[in-house]
Amino acid sequence: MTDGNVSVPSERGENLVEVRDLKVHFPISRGVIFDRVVGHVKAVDGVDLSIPRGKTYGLVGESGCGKSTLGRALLQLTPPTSGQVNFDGVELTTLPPNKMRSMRRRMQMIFQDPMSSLDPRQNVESILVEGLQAHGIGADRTARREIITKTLDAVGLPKWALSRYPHEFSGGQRQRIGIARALVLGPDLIVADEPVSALDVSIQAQVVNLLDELQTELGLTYLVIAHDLAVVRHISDTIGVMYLGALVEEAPGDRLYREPLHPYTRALMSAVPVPDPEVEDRRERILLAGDLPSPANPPTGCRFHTRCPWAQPTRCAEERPVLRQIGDSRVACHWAEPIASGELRPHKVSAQIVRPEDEGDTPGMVSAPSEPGSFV
Amino acid sequence: MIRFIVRRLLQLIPALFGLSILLFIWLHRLPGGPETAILGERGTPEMRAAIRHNLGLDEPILVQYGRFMRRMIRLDLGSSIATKREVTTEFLQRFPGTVELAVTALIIAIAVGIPLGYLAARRRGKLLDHVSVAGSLIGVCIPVFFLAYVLKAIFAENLHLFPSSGRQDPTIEATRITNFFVLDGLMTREWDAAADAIWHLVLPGLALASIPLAIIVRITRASVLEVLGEDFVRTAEAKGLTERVVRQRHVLRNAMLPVATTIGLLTGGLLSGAVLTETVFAFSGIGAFIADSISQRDYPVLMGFIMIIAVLFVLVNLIVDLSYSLIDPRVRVR
Amino acid sequence: MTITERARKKAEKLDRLGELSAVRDEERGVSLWQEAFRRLRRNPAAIVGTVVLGLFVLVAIVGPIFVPYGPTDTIGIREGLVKSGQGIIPGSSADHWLGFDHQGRDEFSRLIVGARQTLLVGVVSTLIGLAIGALVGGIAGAAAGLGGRWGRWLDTGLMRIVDMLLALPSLLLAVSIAALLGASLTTVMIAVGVVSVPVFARLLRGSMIAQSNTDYVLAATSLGVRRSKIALSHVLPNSLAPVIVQATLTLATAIIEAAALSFLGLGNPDSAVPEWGVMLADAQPYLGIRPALAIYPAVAIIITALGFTLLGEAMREALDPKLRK
Amino acid sequence: MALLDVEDLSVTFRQRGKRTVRAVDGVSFSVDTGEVVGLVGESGCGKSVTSLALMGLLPRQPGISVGGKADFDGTDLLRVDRRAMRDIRGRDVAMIFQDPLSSLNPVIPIGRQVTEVLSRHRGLSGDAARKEAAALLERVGIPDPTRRLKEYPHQLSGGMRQRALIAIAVACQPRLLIADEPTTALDVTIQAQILELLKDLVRDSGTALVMITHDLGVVAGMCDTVNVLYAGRVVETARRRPLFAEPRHPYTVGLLGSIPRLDAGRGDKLSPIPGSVRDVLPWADGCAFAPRCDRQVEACVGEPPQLVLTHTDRTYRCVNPVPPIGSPAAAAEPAAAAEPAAEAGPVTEEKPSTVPAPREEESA
Amino acid sequence: DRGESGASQKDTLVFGVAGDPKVLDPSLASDGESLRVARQVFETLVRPEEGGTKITPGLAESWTPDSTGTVWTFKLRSGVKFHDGTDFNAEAVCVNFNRWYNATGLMQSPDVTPYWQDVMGGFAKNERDDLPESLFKSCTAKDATTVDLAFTRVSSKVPAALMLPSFSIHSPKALEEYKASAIGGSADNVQYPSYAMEHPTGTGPFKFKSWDVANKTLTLERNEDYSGTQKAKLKTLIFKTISDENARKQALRSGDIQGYDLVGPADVEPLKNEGFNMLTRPAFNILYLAINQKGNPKLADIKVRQAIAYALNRQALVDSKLPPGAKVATQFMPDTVEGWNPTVTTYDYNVDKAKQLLAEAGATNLTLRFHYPTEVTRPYMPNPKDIFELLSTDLQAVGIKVQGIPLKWTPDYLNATSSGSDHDLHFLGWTGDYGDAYNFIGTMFDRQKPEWGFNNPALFALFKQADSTADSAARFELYKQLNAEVMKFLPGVPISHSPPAIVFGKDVTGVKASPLTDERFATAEFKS
Ligand SMILES: Nc1ncnc2c1ncn2[C@@H]1O[C@H](COP(=O)(O)OP(=O)(O)OP(=O)(O)O)[C@@H](O)[C@H]1O
Ligand SMILES: Nc1ncnc2c1ncn2[C@@H]1O[C@H](COP(=O)(O)OP(=O)(O)OP(=O)(O)O)[C@@H](O)[C@H]1O
Ligand SMILES: [Mg+2]
Ligand SMILES: [Mg+2]
Repeated sequence: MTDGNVSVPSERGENLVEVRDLKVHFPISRGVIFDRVVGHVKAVDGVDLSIPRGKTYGLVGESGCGKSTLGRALLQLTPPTSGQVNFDGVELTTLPPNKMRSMRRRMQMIFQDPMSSLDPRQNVESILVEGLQAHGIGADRTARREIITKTLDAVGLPKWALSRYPHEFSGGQRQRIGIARALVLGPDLIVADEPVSALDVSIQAQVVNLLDELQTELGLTYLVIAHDLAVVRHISDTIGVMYLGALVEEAPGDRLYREPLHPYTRALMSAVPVPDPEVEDRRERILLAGDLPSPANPPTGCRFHTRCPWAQPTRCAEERPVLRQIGDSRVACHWAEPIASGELRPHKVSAQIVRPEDEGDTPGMVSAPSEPGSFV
Repeated sequence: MIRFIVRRLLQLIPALFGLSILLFIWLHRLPGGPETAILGERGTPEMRAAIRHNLGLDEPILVQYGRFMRRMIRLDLGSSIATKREVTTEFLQRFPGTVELAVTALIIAIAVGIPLGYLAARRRGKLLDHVSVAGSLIGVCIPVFFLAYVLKAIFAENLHLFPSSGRQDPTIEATRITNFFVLDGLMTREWDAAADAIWHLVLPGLALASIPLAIIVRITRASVLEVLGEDFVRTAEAKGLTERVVRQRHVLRNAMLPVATTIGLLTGGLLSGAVLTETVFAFSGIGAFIADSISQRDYPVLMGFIMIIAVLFVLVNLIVDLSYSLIDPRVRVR
Repeated sequence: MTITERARKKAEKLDRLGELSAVRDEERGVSLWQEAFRRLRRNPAAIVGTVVLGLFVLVAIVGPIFVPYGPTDTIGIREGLVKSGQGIIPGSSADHWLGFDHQGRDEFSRLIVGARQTLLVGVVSTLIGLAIGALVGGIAGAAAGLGGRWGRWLDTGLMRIVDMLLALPSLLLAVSIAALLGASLTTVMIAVGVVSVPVFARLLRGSMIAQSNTDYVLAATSLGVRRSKIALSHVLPNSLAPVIVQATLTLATAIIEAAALSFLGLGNPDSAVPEWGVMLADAQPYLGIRPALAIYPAVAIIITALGFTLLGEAMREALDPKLRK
Repeated sequence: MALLDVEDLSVTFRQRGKRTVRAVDGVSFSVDTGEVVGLVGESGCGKSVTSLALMGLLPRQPGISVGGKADFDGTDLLRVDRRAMRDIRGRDVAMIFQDPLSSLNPVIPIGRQVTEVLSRHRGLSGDAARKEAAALLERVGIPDPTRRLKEYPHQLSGGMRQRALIAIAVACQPRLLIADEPTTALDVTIQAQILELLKDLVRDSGTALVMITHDLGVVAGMCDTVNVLYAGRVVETARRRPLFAEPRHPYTVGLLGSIPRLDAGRGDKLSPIPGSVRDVLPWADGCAFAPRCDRQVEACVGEPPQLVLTHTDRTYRCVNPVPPIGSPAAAAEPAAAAEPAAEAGPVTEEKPSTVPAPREEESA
Repeated sequence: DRGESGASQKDTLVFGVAGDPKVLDPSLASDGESLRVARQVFETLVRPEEGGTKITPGLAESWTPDSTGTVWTFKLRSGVKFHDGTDFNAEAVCVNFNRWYNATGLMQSPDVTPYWQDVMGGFAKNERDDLPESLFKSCTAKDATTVDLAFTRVSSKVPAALMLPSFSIHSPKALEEYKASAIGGSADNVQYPSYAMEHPTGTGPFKFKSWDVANKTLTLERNEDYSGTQKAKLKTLIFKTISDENARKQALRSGDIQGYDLVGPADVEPLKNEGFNMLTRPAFNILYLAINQKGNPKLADIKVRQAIAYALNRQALVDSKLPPGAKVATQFMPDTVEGWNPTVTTYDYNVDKAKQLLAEAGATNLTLRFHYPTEVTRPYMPNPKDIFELLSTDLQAVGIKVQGIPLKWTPDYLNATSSGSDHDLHFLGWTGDYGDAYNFIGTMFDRQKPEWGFNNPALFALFKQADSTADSAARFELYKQLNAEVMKFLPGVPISHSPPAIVFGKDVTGVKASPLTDERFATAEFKS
């Protein structure tokens, strides 16, 4: 265990969720006759985090750094390769499937794309009833109806929405349906994977406010995943910054903004545009070179050293830094203190070319055209 | 690439093994046997029993299969019960006809279908579009054997433009090398033989092409329409490229991928179509021969031919898959 | 413009705004199927196809009641009018609108009665193909999409078998099925149906695998819904659209394929119930003396197949998710 | 005289069985040489259609009609014939699109896609073209450019693809560059790189840039002049600083209030605009924003609001604008707003968030 | 325009046939197409008269039996040469007969030497238990032109059966050279020797030239050294396989071929009217409805069988479905064969009588399984399905329920009708091989057969007696008696004799249609 392990887990501790050394590796397999595993996409590669009850943990990072995979692994939707996930004192990774299924009532998920996460052939009522039925909540139709109506109210949808289908709603309303689906089971934890990034600016704000209100009213615990630092900053108590499958920094929101310790966090902060010309004009940008390396073939040592303007000839390329506690923050950088003090100055980094992993279609996926033609 | 080919070929072995077992059981479960076909009306039960015994058909099926397998491993497919010729000989004599016919049909379908589909897409909603879509719909719905009869009635019987039967005028003395008549004619410089063989291909080719043509027209049209709406076409337009360049370099090539898939899948159907087309045009090929072999329970021919066809089918699809990677660099064969 | 007029106009516009934001409480939601149906109703091809098929089904259902002569009544031979062996088959007359067939039966009556059988062949064989194909494809798709390692094995096994079916030329498959079962109507339906199994199986499987990777399946999993229920109530219904389209198109093909089997002599030989494919095949020897005997059923087949195809294509368009908002 | 003068541009989509959509409904703005002009607005407000109309890239279909005028250095881009437009496109006016992956032809190497512009407009071919292409890639910051020329789009990462797309656009040193949400598909760190690159290009070459985005943050860092669009019309135009400092149109105010800011604290409430962009009133019937507007008065409905030009070089389209900060009206504002709202009667009683069913899908 | 071939080509005839020949050695053949080729390339000792069935000289000028009727002396034509230049003589005849007689191994398989086994029964050394003693005993070459064939007993088959092309005389040299008797391969992998596939060598007016399987054509050319009465007029004769009946017709019309066999009855009149040279063969066949007395016990009742016979409107069937010239059959053989009896019991169409007989037999509620073939046309039944439909309509009219069972000709139909007992009714026919009544009625009724399911020892004995009567006049009388007996016993209902047609191009003459399909293309020529 690293020295980042600060909070002592207790039976009904203050932390609702404890994640220890979680890894999710997706095998890459190919072979001549039988597929052999030739490598792994290390989507999540050793993450520790704890989420206190009633608080919001925000997770940010570039696309492909493993945020969604972490969220899903936490909910056991993707089986973790190793590590532990402790939810309210119950170890989830070893829970038998049946128990896990009933456990799901207490932890729910909100998805990025409100359209694709709703079954287009279900009307809102059956979308909401499905979870209730799965867990046997509500004695009969009327009882369930009541629960549903209350939830609809909570997310600000009218009652007539019940008989409607997802495609009849606007994006914001759809996202409200998604939230209602999560809420209807009365969960303790909600994992929101990019809950607003598919929405228009004005709608985004409505949903952010809604999430905020619901937390206050229902005492929910959130894990909010987003690539938009500003959104995360707005709703999170603690923010974790991910890079290539691992946390590089974790700190309370204000502190992270005021005193980013990890070079990547700094770069990220400086890249987020602020809708204020005054701020924009004054800002000093730390531009990162190149793109995120492939998680199938991550750099050795510190994963960030290939793009880091503060990278040093020693340690960075060989030794993988662990999360260390510095003040309120936990940071995974060998040189965090000298960088913070200004002792180390950034230097120029040249971009390296990065290959996107497996975007091509394989011929096996070419689907048969469903053409008629009897040939006779 | 080579790995991919090797992998696909190796995968073929268990598949063929499975296919041979299924096929063997299936064929031998068909009621009756070759002896009835051989003897016709004149057969007596004793004579039938004698033939069955001679052919080893009275042995347990496992023993028979074992014998078949032992021969297979030596790549010997045995000989036809009906014609008493080696199965491979039969295949080499009849398959070229089917290939010539299928290739002709494909050439007609591609040469007419792709431009027509493309034009229909460009003129979407105009007369040409409607005509070609309606034509292709009818093309799919018309029974081939009926179409064949009509074609012959018009072009052979009345106009005497094309011959109505066979692969080549038998009065032409042609040398046979590969049994691909056109190819043979070209190889031996017997131009009249080659020309006559092509002449004989026109009507059956047209009949067999009707469905692939219809399908290709529609796939091309749909695919071109889709590509026309793609972002990169807009980019190409934004570069101010001439219309010809946009069309050839950007639209057509991208639209070809689904068309290539379709062409690969059409090969299986062409074989089916060939059964009827060959019968109606008295065209020597494997289609009608296999159909006859089924009714004659010519087990060695059926086993051999279908196994060879299965291998060829896989090979054709392998080639199609490889051709994707030529058309589309995103497709990595592995 | 007078002031009152302006005021009235303004009031109208205000009403409009009110209308815009009014709650239409009483209305029920429109499901995707209803949406597709609406789109379908506006498509001229669909209308033509439906009218053709409507007529066809109508004739199939009530036609046999109204035909002037029994479909197996060999009047022409009884009355000595038909001598097909000597090349004499009279054409249309006042009593027999389309003349006689080669067995001296009233061609018009047979054509009408034949519609029912043709419909039956088309529908039953498509249903056979659909049922088996959907079962195989559905199991494979569910196994591959949701079943984990075991599921992948099951899927691979099933699909290898389907691939083998696909490698055999369909007509030869049909011929050998007919050889196993003997020539009969059932044979034709089974043979034609089995031939379309691989298409349905692959289509449904592909579509189910695609659906299995969607977020709403993940959402259902995270709700704690059982996998079997997810497969049945989410994945399957959402994968059906292409299968339904294919089924409509297969109906057309099935009718043509049945005719081809008849042509090869494997069709339903029982002429007590006339069928267009069989009629077309039976007319072959008489093409020289009365081509109309082939043309009537051929045209009937073409029109019907066209009707199914038009409807199928229109449905494909209507159900296309790309066109959905 | 500005480089580009768009006047009263309108684009109408008429489709059988669907309601006629006026996607762009009288947009006017102008771009000076070397200026960066932003077009901001939410999804569906007509930003892309505007840019496509200017480029002459709207699909050639019956039912799509374009009106108005777009004067580019003396030629009206909307009236010029197709062949002449092909000469202008890529040479004088170039465009960058949102999704770099789908905007590059997947089956043609990057190099070819760059050289084909060079040969079309600059007559370069063969080695000369390849050299120039490599130089262009170098210029947009693609490492090892000669090797990249042979690669296909899918072999590059998202950022590199967008750079390649920019290289294609600037290949002929166009006088006007239209960038339609060039960074929306990219990560923030990459976005920062690309924006920096665009700024450099504009600065170095004096190219005018029309920057289309929905991100006010991007606008704040880049643009000289900003046009805020709503439902196909420009609702407010101003220089960058005044706009952010003193937004006048309620929509602009709402937008700014909706954006979570990195420099704000945890839990600061956002003040979103209620409803969604689908709740629009046709411009002909009044102010399209009225159904969502909290400053709605009776005058909003009936006549479409006129553009108001203030002496501070700002225009807005509102009958009841937000008063400038520190103005006397600002103090009296709550009352002023409340009073007409009461008169508006039924309009304000409806909660706009309850507006049902999409309108676009209804048949005419 | 390929419709009219140029003047130089007028000596080439392309003739359309329905199937590929199977083998070129007629000893091994039983299919019509192989035999058609053999008839042009080979000659037999005796042969049918042109256009008829009577025995006329072939390679033998005369033939006489000895007093026992078991040894026949053949006087051979002299100066005859085989295609390979060797001489035809008595020695060659004996080589041929001994080749057949001494066959071993696979040569004894019933599918390899079908006609030998049909006519002669067995071999020198029978390798199968079910083979009877051989009828043939020995061959002695007395001198170059005289040969004695000895038989083990008197038989109606001698010498008529020697007309069969299967008894064609081959060149001994070629037989030796191309290993004609070496049928190779293993049990399930029979392969014919090259003689049978590529080198048939006879004495006929045409020589074999080539067999192009890939083009489905077989080419013969004129034997310039032919020693017979008349050299072939055609230089080249090509048989082209076109299996589909319509396709053959269209090929003739479009000029691809100048004649074809197996003309559909419906096409006879139209083609004739178009000016094609339509030849009608005398009907030398019989189509009959077989009644299986084992199938349904009621069918063992003669009254039921008579009722069935009365129920059938055979005249209507012949009128409407068969080509012009077809006749209703009164017995199981055509009237052109000696032994035909004009006074047999006849059963004319009579519905009332049929109903009455059924009532008498207590079989008013009879359901019969009626098998009929599909996918076949035979000279005696051009359209079996149509025939079935008419027959079953007739039967239903008298109250017999019919359960139609369609079966594919091979293997299902032949299997079902000739071995099992699942069938009650079926129809089948026979085309005579040579002009002897025994070849018709004897093949059908001379022993117990599953096809009929009856056992009538008296009848069988009478057949035996007829077969072994050496005196032909006496034999013919016995045949007449047999016909009368059979029609009284009524094992089945003879239906019709149907004249098959063969058609030639408008300008082709010289061919005479033969009831035995023994058309001689040597006499064919294009009229200018
Ligand atoms: N099922 C899977 N099989 C193989 N690789 C996967 C799978 N799911 C995700 N990955 C890979 O894991 C890596 C992390 O993916 P993930 O979706 O967690 O990233 P993310 O941070 O959520 O990105 P985004 O912001 O784009 O949603 C990516 O490289 C992705 O390609
Ligand atoms: N081809 C078309 N047919 C019909 N309507 C169209 C078409 N293209 C665009 N529209 C309509 O025009 C309006 C404006 O679209 P546009 O693409 O310009 O929006 P945008 O501002 O670029 O939004 P986004 O931020 O989503 O890109 C939309 O309401 C859209 O529905
Ligand atoms: Mg994600
Ligand atoms: Mg846009």
